[in-house]
Amino acid sequence: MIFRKICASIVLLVFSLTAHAAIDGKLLQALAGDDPDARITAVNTIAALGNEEAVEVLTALKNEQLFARDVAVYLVDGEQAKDLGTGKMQKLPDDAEAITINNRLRAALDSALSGLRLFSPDKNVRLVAATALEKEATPEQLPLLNKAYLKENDSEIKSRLQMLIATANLQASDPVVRKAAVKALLDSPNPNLKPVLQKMLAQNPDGSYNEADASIRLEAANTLNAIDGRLARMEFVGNLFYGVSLGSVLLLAALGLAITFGLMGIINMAHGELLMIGAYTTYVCQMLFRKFMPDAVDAYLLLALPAAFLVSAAVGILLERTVIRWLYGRPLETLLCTWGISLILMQAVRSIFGAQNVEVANPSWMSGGITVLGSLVLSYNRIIIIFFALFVVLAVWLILNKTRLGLFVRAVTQNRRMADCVGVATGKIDMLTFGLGSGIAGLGGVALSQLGNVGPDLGQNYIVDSFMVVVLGGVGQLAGTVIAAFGLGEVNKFLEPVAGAVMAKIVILVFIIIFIQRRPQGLFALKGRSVE
Amino acid sequence: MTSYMMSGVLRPGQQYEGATGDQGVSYGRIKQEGVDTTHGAILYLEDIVVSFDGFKAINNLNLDISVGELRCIIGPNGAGKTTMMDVITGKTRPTSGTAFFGQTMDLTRMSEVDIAHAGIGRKFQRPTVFEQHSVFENLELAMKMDKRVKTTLFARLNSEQKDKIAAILQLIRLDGQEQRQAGLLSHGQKQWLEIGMLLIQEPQLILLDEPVAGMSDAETARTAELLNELRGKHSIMVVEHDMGFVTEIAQQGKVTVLHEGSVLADGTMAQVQADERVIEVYLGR
Amino acid sequence: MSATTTFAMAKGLFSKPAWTGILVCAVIAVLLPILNLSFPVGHALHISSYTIALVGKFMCYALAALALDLVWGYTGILSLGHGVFFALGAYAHGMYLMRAIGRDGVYQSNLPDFMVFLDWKTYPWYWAMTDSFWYCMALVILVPGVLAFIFGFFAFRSRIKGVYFSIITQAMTFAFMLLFFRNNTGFGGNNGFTDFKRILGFTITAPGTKAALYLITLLILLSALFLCRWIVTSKLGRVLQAVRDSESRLMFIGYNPLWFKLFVWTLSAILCGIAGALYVPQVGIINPSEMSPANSIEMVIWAAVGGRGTLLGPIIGAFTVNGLKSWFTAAFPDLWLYALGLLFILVTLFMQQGVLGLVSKFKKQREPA
Amino acid sequence: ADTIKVGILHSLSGTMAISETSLKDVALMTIDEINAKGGVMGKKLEAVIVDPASNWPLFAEKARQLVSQDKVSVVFGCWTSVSRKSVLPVFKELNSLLFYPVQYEGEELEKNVFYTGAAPNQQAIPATEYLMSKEGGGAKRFVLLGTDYVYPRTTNKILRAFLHSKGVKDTDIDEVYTPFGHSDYQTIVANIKKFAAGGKTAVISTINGDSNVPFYKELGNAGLKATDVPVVAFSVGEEELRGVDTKPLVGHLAAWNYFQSVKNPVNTEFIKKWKDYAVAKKLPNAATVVTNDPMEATYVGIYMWKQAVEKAKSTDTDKVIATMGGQTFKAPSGFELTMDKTNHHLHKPVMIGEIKADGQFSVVYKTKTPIRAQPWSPFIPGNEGKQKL
Amino acid sequence: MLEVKQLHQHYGSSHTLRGISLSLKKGECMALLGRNGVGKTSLLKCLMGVLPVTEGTVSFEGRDINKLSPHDRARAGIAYVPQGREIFARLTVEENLLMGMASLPARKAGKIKDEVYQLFPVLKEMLHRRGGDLSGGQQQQLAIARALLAEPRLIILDEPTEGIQPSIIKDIGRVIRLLRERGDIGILLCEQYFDFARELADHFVVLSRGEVVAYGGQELMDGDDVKRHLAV
Ligand SMILES: Nc1ncnc2c1ncn2[C@@H]1O[C@H](COP(=O)(O)OP(=O)(O)OP(=O)(O)O)[C@@H](O)[C@H]1O
Ligand SMILES: Nc1ncnc2c1ncn2[C@@H]1O[C@H](COP(=O)(O)OP(=O)(O)OP(=O)(O)O)[C@@H](O)[C@H]1O
Ligand SMILES: [Mg+2]
Ligand SMILES: [Mg+2]
Repeated sequence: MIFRKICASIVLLVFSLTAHAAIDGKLLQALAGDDPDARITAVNTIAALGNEEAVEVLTALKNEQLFARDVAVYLVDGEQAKDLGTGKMQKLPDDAEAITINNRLRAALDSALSGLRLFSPDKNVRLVAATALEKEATPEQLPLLNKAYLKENDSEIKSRLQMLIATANLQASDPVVRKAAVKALLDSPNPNLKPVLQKMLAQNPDGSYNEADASIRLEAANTLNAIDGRLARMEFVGNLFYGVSLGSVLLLAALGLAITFGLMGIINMAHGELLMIGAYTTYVCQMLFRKFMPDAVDAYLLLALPAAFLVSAAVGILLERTVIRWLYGRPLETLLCTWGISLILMQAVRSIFGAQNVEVANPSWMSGGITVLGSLVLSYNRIIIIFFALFVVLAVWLILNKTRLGLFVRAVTQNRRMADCVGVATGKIDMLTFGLGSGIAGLGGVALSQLGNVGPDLGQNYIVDSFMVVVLGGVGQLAGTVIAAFGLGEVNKFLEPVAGAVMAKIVILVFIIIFIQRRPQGLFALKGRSVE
Repeated sequence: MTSYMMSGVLRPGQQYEGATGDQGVSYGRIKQEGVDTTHGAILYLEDIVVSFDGFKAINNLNLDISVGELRCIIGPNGAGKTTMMDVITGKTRPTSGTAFFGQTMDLTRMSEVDIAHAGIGRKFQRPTVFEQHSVFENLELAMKMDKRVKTTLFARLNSEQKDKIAAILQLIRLDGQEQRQAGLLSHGQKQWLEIGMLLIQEPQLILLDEPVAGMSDAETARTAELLNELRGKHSIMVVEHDMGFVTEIAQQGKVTVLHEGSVLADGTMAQVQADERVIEVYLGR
Repeated sequence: MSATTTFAMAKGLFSKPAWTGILVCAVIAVLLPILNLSFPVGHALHISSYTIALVGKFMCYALAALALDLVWGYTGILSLGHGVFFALGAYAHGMYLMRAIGRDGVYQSNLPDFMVFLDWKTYPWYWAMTDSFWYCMALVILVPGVLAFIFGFFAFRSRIKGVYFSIITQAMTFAFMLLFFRNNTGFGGNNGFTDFKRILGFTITAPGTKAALYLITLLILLSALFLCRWIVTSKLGRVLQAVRDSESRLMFIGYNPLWFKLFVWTLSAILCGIAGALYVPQVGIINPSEMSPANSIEMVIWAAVGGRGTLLGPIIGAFTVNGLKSWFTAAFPDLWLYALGLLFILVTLFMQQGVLGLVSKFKKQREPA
Repeated sequence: ADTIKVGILHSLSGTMAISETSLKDVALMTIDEINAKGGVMGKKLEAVIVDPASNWPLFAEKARQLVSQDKVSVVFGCWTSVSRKSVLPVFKELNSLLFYPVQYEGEELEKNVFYTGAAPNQQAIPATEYLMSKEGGGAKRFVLLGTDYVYPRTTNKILRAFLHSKGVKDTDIDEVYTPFGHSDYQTIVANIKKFAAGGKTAVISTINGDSNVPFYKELGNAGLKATDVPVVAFSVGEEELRGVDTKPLVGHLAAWNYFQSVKNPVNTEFIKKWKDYAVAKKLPNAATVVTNDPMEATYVGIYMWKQAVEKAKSTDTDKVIATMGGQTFKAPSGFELTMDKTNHHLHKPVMIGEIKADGQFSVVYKTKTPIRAQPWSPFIPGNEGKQKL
Repeated sequence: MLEVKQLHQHYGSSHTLRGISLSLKKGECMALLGRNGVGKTSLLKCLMGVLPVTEGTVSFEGRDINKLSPHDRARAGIAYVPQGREIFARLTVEENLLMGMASLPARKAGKIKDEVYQLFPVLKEMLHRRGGDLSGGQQQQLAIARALLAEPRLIILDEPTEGIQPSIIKDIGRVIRLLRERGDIGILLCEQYFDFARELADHFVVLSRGEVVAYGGQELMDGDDVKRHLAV
């Protein structure tokens, strides 16, 4: 989205510039050539032109829209191609070859374009450009940065530019400038500064310091401390967030199971496959949008949510009516039976969609993230999923505790025969409950499709975790499930940096085992006679 | 391999969790003779409080039962009678207070198993038998004997034991039905079976929670007869709401009325029946 | 005990048709390797080594299923982690087999290849003495046994029951799997142990060795069956079933369920470990995926398909499920999961007592006629 | 018999089906193609397919079944190292042939196996060299990120030794492992970011299978672009990218010996054949099938075996092994590949590709000639004596 | 209103009920007597539809209800107090009471009538306690209350006085009498507590080994015939 904005504003930029000069053909050929160094030089030379054409050509190169044939270079835009030498529009010759770029060139292009964009009339473009430059503000860019700083009137961008200038000034030869730079950076959130500052503080083998001026060293140490402190805080907040995020994923994966297993007592080994069905439904919705409404493709999730709920619920209801209804009161048989179902569902997906993963793309409004505390990126998809999980929990809680249906569901799961005798159509309730649990699993599948792969094995990866969460929370305890999910998420995320991912997982499992020793009925154990 | 296991699992006379230190309820031995009843009482409950999330089901309860006594306990629904039995058998831990079996055994610190070993047997309010086992096996399991893993593994019934089971079967009128699965018995039959299991276990102190609930009047009379026979041989505590039955078995003995977790009144049946408070909260007019 | 009483006792273990069945199966099972060894390839009576290997492997599975049935079928403890005992037994034996490779490995070192590769100069302490076959055999019993004892002691003491127990066993096997996956744990990472050369000096691929391993497996399987049967028909067996149905009632008549549960649980783990130990040399590989939760669930499924709480059932189940799996994966490689899945569903719906239940149902129907 | 049986031993179910299914299909396509051209020595090939279901002991059982029951002359199969290790004893015992088409960690050389995938020096080391080059971004610090199993461990061990030899210090190397099926890469991506603050950093990923998607998604959302921290992967090819939204991944790299995007007539034909085959056999998602390195390696392997059989005039294992060495084949990668005379590995070109938005790779580097495999890496102590193999 | 004809029931191969016939009119109370294990509970379960009958018919208000499931019978106006209470252990007392109205349409099922609390004051005190935590007698009261809330036209009570303190037994007796006097409800009372039954019942039926061995009006209840069949 941001990208599109930039493009739009570049068009604006083009109109605002007055000078118009064609780019030297030699430069263009160098761009198309084989010599990487020459290409970089060409990029920088073109950028130095600072005109509309330069932006156009460099952007096109970055988007791989440039083609070359002999000495001619074409800019392809849709059906048409513009011969950059002559400026004529024409059809792209068949034997023209795309000019490819690699990371090095891409980086050069980025930095060149950012430099150019610092002068864009659009505030956002300038902001993005300033942020992009943060990574490598070098003394060479100083003139450019100073120029931009003087022209800038937006305070946020201005302060950012100031930081950039200070960063570039760290390597200045004048100690006064350096000192000012170090001081200015006291509030910088940029972790990339650390090595530079560390280098200033480092002692050479001969006892001399890289930074000769002791007072600057003092300031540098100060700044370094400030940055370290900020980083530590950021790491803590980061872990907290990661934990909540992991917890929400666990919760979504487990919530359906909390109903089918927790309430109904079905050891539902096919739960994972219901998640998978939800994820595949998302995929199908995306494909439908791509095919029929390519412009609105970002909205596919809005269709996917109800669709996944319905499809999974329908599959669940089908299973319940045909198979599971015969197994109430025989929980262990449900294990065997649903295991069989899970095998069949997995293979069915393999037959229909292939054994490979399918691609589910985040809608653009879910890609990227917000940056907080300087450089901690909280990605949108995770934030949205956290809120989604909370929303689903709330909905389930309301249904189970505030409606007559919920009361019936709980009654039937506790004493099926008596519920029947007081006039509850148990068959219908069973069907609806299992459908609800399956549908919720489908919703979980939609969320999972936004984070991980969508493939026939998707469910298998979550089934063990889901059972752990439900059991840890206490079977049949919705609140327990929620707390267990978030608890496990947090514990995991605070352990992982210390112990590594593998040991963290092992420790978590051991923790679960020990925890159950302490609380044999899970986190939210029911006490008293009613349990027997 | 098996013998290795066995010696690993069970050392004879092994102390185990919950057993109190020196008075030593040694595991696996039925220490019936070990109950120290020198002061004439077999069970003391002192200041027992049981509270469930703030609700005091038992509130400063004091009670003792002497050796060989048959004590009837009555009281309104929810007075805490069953909870008191839970405390005595170790199922529920009191919030405070002490419960002694004999002079030395602190019931509040013993496990259910130890308490059973020490010689307290119980019939539950709702009949609980091993539903998947036959009537015969139910009795076999309950029969007084060494109940450790190893001995159980090699246990074979001798003819004396078989006779004992047969006798009990006759007593509870389930002879001829000994091969039936206990779960298939009717409610009243299960009550009888449970009583049979209790008898064959030969405990010193018998706790009966509503033994005649769901029994026909004739059966009730028989049960009363049975209890009168047992009088003196065991110490017995009976909880019942059937006044006719209570009158029959209490005879001139003491009847205790519980109300809201503590003793409301005690005395002979005639005395309590005449007590205004008892009529008010329990008997009704 | 005199011979006759022993015999009488043995006779009492099973019903007459069951005895006949067991004997017939045992005789056939003994004949297989004999036919394999004594008739040349191509002869009508020749049984292929492949079949022998397959049946050998299935017998190990059957032993594991039998062990599981002892705790699940009779005591009502559903373990979703028996794979870990199986694998530990297998690893214990595997350690010996790795040592027995000697310097014939890829790096021609005294150490197993994976240790050379990790730059380990000596064996870590827990590999001490593993060059002794008998020490490893002791480990086969001790490691699963002790683990089960400790785990069971705490779990049963805390009165963990039902799914809570099942799930922590699953957590246990999962944790072990991850642990064994780590290269640094010292058990060959995810590759585990493989490429064994010899056992007690005999070449492991020699037909004679294979036949011997096969027969030993058969013998152990039968003995385990008799042992388990003897246990469940004893009074202890009835106590176990009482544990399953009403544990608290049992305590009030003076049995401590802790020790009873712990006894079968540990015994079951040991049997499962032995199954694993027999499995390694016959299959030729042991790696941590044996500890994956799915594998343990499969064991439960063998028992369920055959009919739980019957001892013979799980054995039949292990053979049926694995036999079908072997056949299906070759005959319909694309569709076999449908067939297997359907089988599980049908078994639950129409054969509540598993395959064995079906047999007795037929018998009952024929009887009155 | 008038047919020659060949076994195909790839998982069609379980966790590895995601990668191996298409290898089975390519093998069948190749066999069809050979049969259409008259078979081998005038006999038609008959494929025997089994499904070892991603279960390693089952691999051994199925291998034994193929060789001893079905009497196949050769087996094409396996993907993971452990599956190969599991079947090895069987092939040795029964003296039969296995063609293994996947890049692997080396440290193995068996008479009965021909390795048509890459050894570490044909993939990992050139890729790392590229990352250190000016063109590759001049990386100074490295995150070695892998799934916790033998291939990543070995590769990283080799790479660490290699990096040491290039003067990279241990403080500039971060080795991180995740469990199988790991799907939460938040912490790891955050750590990479932190590590990258210390200087130009590249990630060398040996993450296996399914875990790649969550990793790449996290990477994209955390805003780590290829221009900042390039990731080079050794297990991610066109097939894996089918399941990922590649737009945020543009510029990340993979090293292989073949890419679908390589332009040459052999490859054009290979791709066309495969696409036609997929449509004709109604494979799921036939419209979007792609080729990748292990598929090419399978294709090459089957043809080389055919040539060797024809040269030996027999399918006898020992005779075929004898004639295999020195076989050449014009492969879709555009090079003429040679089976080494001694070490059972192919000489292969090394290519490095950057991910494009359409899920294909643009080749940014390739070797001029095929490189000889070093199954015994010289970077592992103890292998010094084996370099001639 | 309730007609049972030639009802047979089997548990597997054991024949529990052997051709039972009885009929109950509106506004009447019938006592079902018999020793332990003669099949009283089984009969009531057959009437409620919990147990399948092997032969015979059950009709309610002229309608053959043999094929109806228990919940349909409940909706037709039959309420059941089972032996063993069958409380929803993990629902609160309040929810248990609400469940009593499950057979009623939602709009009528919102509020618990105060009469119930007058009859069983403990229930009001324990409204938010879980049903399973109650004492045995309290549970029994809850079970009766639950059945009354369904506004039934036929109420089936299986040993309702079991485990209940004498004063409340009297209260229950009063309620039953009240219901009977209202005249629009049929009551089928299975009781071991003979005196209690005798006071309330208009008719009685004595079962023995699954067969009706004696029946008649209240005046005959003290007869020897009955005594003989109830004696051991
Ligand atoms: N776990 C629990 N949580 C809350 N309240 C409880 C719990 N267990 C018992 N109670 C309450 O404690 C009180 C005493 O119960 P108890 O079962 O001991 O009564 P009782 O005297 O046996 O009554 P009854 O004659 O009806 O059997 C009751 O009010 C009951 O509701
Ligand atoms: N599920 C069952 N399977 C087989 N037989 C059963 C089953 N339930 C009860 N029976 C048998 O049916 C007979 C009648 O049982 P029922 O419960 O109806 O007796 P009851 O008259 O209600 O006795 P009680 O007064 O003791 O409650 C008894 O002999 C009992 O053993
Ligand atoms: Mg009570
Ligand atoms: Mg009854």
